[in-house]
Amino acid sequence: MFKKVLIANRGEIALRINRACHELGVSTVAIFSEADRQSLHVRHADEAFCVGPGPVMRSYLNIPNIISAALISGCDAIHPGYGFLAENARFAEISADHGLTFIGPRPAVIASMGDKATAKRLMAAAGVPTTPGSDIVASVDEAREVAAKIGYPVLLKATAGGGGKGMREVPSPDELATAFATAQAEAEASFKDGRMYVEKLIVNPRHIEVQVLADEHGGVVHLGERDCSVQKPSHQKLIEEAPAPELDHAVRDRLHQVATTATRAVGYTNAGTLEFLVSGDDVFFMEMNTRIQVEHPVSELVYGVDLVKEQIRIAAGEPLGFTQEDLHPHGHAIEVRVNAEDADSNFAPAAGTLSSVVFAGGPGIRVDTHVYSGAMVPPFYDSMLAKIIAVGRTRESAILRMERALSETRIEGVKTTVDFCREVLADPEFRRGGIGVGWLPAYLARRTQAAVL
Amino acid sequence: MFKKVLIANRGEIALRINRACHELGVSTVAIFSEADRQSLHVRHADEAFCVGPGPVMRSYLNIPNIISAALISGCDAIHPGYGFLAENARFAEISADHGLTFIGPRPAVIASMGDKATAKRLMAAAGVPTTPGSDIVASVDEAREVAAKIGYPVLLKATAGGGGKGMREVPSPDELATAFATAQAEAEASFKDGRMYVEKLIVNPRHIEVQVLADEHGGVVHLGERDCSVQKPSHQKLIEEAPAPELDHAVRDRLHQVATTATRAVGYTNAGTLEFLVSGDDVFFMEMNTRIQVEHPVSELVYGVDLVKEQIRIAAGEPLGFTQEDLHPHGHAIEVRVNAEDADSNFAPAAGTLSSVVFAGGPGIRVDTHVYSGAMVPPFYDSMLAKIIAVGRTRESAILRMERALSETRIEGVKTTVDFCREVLADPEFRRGGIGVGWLPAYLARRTQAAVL
Amino acid sequence: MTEDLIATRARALAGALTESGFARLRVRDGQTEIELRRTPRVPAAPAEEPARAPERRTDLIASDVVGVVRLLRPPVGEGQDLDGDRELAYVETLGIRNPVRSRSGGRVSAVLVTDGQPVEYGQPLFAIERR
Amino acid sequence: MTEDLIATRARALAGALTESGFARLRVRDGQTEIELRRTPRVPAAPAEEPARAPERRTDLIASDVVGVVRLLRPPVGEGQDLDGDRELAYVETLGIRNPVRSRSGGRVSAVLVTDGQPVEYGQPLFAIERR
Repeated sequence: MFKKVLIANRGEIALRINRACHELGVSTVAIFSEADRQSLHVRHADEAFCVGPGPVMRSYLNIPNIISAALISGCDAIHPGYGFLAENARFAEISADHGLTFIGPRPAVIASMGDKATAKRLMAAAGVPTTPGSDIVASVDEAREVAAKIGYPVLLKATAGGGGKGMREVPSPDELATAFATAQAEAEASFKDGRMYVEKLIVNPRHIEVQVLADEHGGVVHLGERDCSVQKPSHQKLIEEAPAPELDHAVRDRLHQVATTATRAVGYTNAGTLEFLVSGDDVFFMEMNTRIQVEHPVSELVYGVDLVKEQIRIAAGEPLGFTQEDLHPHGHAIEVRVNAEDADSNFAPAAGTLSSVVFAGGPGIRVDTHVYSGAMVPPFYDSMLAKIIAVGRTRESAILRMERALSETRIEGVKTTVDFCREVLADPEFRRGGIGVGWLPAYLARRTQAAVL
Repeated sequence: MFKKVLIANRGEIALRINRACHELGVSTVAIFSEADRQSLHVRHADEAFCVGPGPVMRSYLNIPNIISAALISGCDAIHPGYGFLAENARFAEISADHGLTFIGPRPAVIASMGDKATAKRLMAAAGVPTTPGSDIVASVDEAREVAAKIGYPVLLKATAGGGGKGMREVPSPDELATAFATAQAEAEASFKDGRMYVEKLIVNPRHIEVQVLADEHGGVVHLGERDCSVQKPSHQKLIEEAPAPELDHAVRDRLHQVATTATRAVGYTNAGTLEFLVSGDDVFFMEMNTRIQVEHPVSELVYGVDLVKEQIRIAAGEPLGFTQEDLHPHGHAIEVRVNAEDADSNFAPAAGTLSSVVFAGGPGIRVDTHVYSGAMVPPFYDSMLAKIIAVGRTRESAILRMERALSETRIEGVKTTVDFCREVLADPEFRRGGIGVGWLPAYLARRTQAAVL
Repeated sequence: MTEDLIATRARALAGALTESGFARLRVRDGQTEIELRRTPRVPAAPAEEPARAPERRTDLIASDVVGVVRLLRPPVGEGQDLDGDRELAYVETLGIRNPVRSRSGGRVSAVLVTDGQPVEYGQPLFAIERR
Repeated sequence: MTEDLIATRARALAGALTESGFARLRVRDGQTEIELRRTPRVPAAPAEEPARAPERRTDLIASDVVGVVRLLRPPVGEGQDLDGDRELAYVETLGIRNPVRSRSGGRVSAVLVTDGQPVEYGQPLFAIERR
């Protein structure tokens, strides 16, 4: 096992990793920007280094300062968390070059999964169902041919894309040229890579993802699926749950089986997530995230496995302590993201001082947060303040528990998503379960209209 | 199910009951003293009534005001929590007389279990092993005869006693007369009942208790045992865990079997706890608590059952939703009581304003508390600020998790037991497990000596 | 000093000040000075007109039980003059009548409850202006 | 106002005050007045002698990388006079030497690090008293 791990992140996930390390008896080194000096992730780590000023380019993305901090403090491994450098193959390589174990998959795997067209080709080759479409198209004309073949509506995607950037929905041939030009320009600006591909647009699918763990000795297991279909118009997830409600058993089993097969096929190691679009009985591979995810706790609560500890054990070369047969899901878990955002104005992020913070507690409630009464919310970073996770024997009992927990949560000083999420949880359609990714945007549109009238 | 429940308590347990009610869709009415106006249990309830000034006799023990609040607000049931009126048979009767369901066993059962000599006689009759000794002794001479028969050391106990009051250890015949006189005087002063009985003193036993649930249709189950041997010299519990470590399987099974048999024999209903003294393979019934207990969460986490919800369902006449066969313990849970006390001066209680409160969170941690940054700790009540509960796959992982959680917990404004409990958790003897009730007092003595030298 | 240190201290001081009952509290050290002031509390004195407060001599007669208010027949009304300790109403708790008395004479400046209204402990029932 | 309301507001105000950089902030309403003052921060000025602070004209030269300090041979020492922008040391990060310069002239009033010492971003290395 490692002696000392540098946590190359901030906020709740830095704290989450710190907890896993301490419970494994591993010392920790935090990094922080000048804006995060007072943050809990700094307070709770064994050592901490300031690596730059508030803006991420100069601190949390400052590879030389981060690696230097790891070497100076005598770390033997780096945990990247999510976001920032988590899916940066070069950072993984540089870590290795300096004798630091990168807690994640091998750089080559990060790179191939990070390139969407390549990932899709590899997965298709492994027998994973993917959305009908093309590999890289050389020109708008080639894109037009492909679109005609698979039929409209289609989706134009930048192979380097992410977070909706470099992506365009094209309902009919007339819009193709403009869409292609703007998407490609966006991709070149954002990722310095304008290569585009075309795929069939699946209308209002469900976003269902499968959590996998793979050790370096051939051991591969899945920890079931998560339903992340409640997404903001920006495609950011807001509420996640496990298992996926109202999902046909055969589809569920296929997702699990496909995920483990694919994980083996691409020689994946450590924790990963395969994201799928599900439409009726059809399942299409979307992408594979080569890191721990924000919503990992819902799987932890249903399977009783500490995913971050497993990441660290796997990176340390240990074999998985369990097989698929040892894993049995119990109950239902749901997560709500408490963001410093104003749901009434397109989730505009807010910054400031949290004059008062009181979280819920009691049975079946887990809170992962880095904020406290008096904490500052800097303007430079992701607006998530906390994750509240509720577990119950059934989906209904988990939702009731979450409603109770949200009603107890009081955060003063900035607007948060707490009340909006209570509203969503109370919606009959959400309660029924099985909604698609188009549901929340439509809900918001209805809501705005209602407010206007 | 009930429409509205009055919660006749304060602090974390009032909040705990409020949570169970809301998760069952039942409205709640809080009561509070003038000293508790700002407490979370008031903020989170649907309605709240001030029932008196700070001192408990005039507020939380003020039966007319509490019943009146329940009637005025249209409640159909009362949950007494623990302490205060929880084991007051008369309060249970008065509630019934006013058409309010008392969430607990029948008044007659509360009364018979409340009288220790009676309880012991009933249990012995039901075949439960009890400490060798007498029923009520008429005089010091009769006490002397009994003591001679069972052999010294003996324990003198007031039948109405509790919390160590009216109790004396008698190592040899010479001390008997004085001990009898003082204990009896104490009992008369404290309980207006000087009746005494004698029993064999078990030296440094373990305190192990069994949680039971019994519905009103003959359904009885146990939820395993809890080890509560880490007790302050005042006999107050400080750290509890489930299951009991280093306990012989046969002894464990006997405890469970005896507990359910006894529960049936005395016609017990609702949630209850049978406390036993365990010495080697010997098991002796001590007393039965006819209420929910402070340490109930460790059983909840190991068995996945919400005990307070079950209390409410049972009182509403519902049958248990599960049998013994459906209940399977998973992992190990440990609870630490965070009290506003100074461990360095005999756990002297402290009051004041909590200038800053930051609790731990993350995987496997549950926090039950009514305090928050800026909350006042009134001088009138129990000094418990919070319960931190950690669950893990093994005892060791649960303890590591608890150590992590305590290291994250920061409470400023009053002294707390957090650091002292970290010290105890790190002790090799505690780590080994299976210590007796004499362990902590001896530990404290060694500690004070070390401090003096 | 960081803002949460300042606030933590201000909070502690505020507690101390309120408990002490003093009107003003100031702490200065190297980098920071914190000063808190409090004007004496006046029951029901509207914040806009604290000036008038000191002249007032109003007693609030509160309920010392939880129950239902029963006004007298005829009820004691606003503006009514009381010659000494008078019964004003009673609060019924579990069938027991708990009398509410004016304690001494004065003028009833406000009746704060209606007949049959549920009241909690310490809830003001009548305001009496003393002569 | 309850102490946690006061403290909550004092806390918010403290944040505002610190952010604003102003020295003094007072809020008064009906029952309460909250006043917060701040004397301008002076790097490394001991709290006992804030009076001396304003007269000082000291620049702190900080590291803008995370690395290991390498002093020059011979090292720049305390009391040494600098004629204009001079190299004072460098900080080594992953084998790269990042020079630390005095920016302009002055007197080295303090050397805050030793050779080979690890330093973080923004850590003061030298104090320079300007003429």
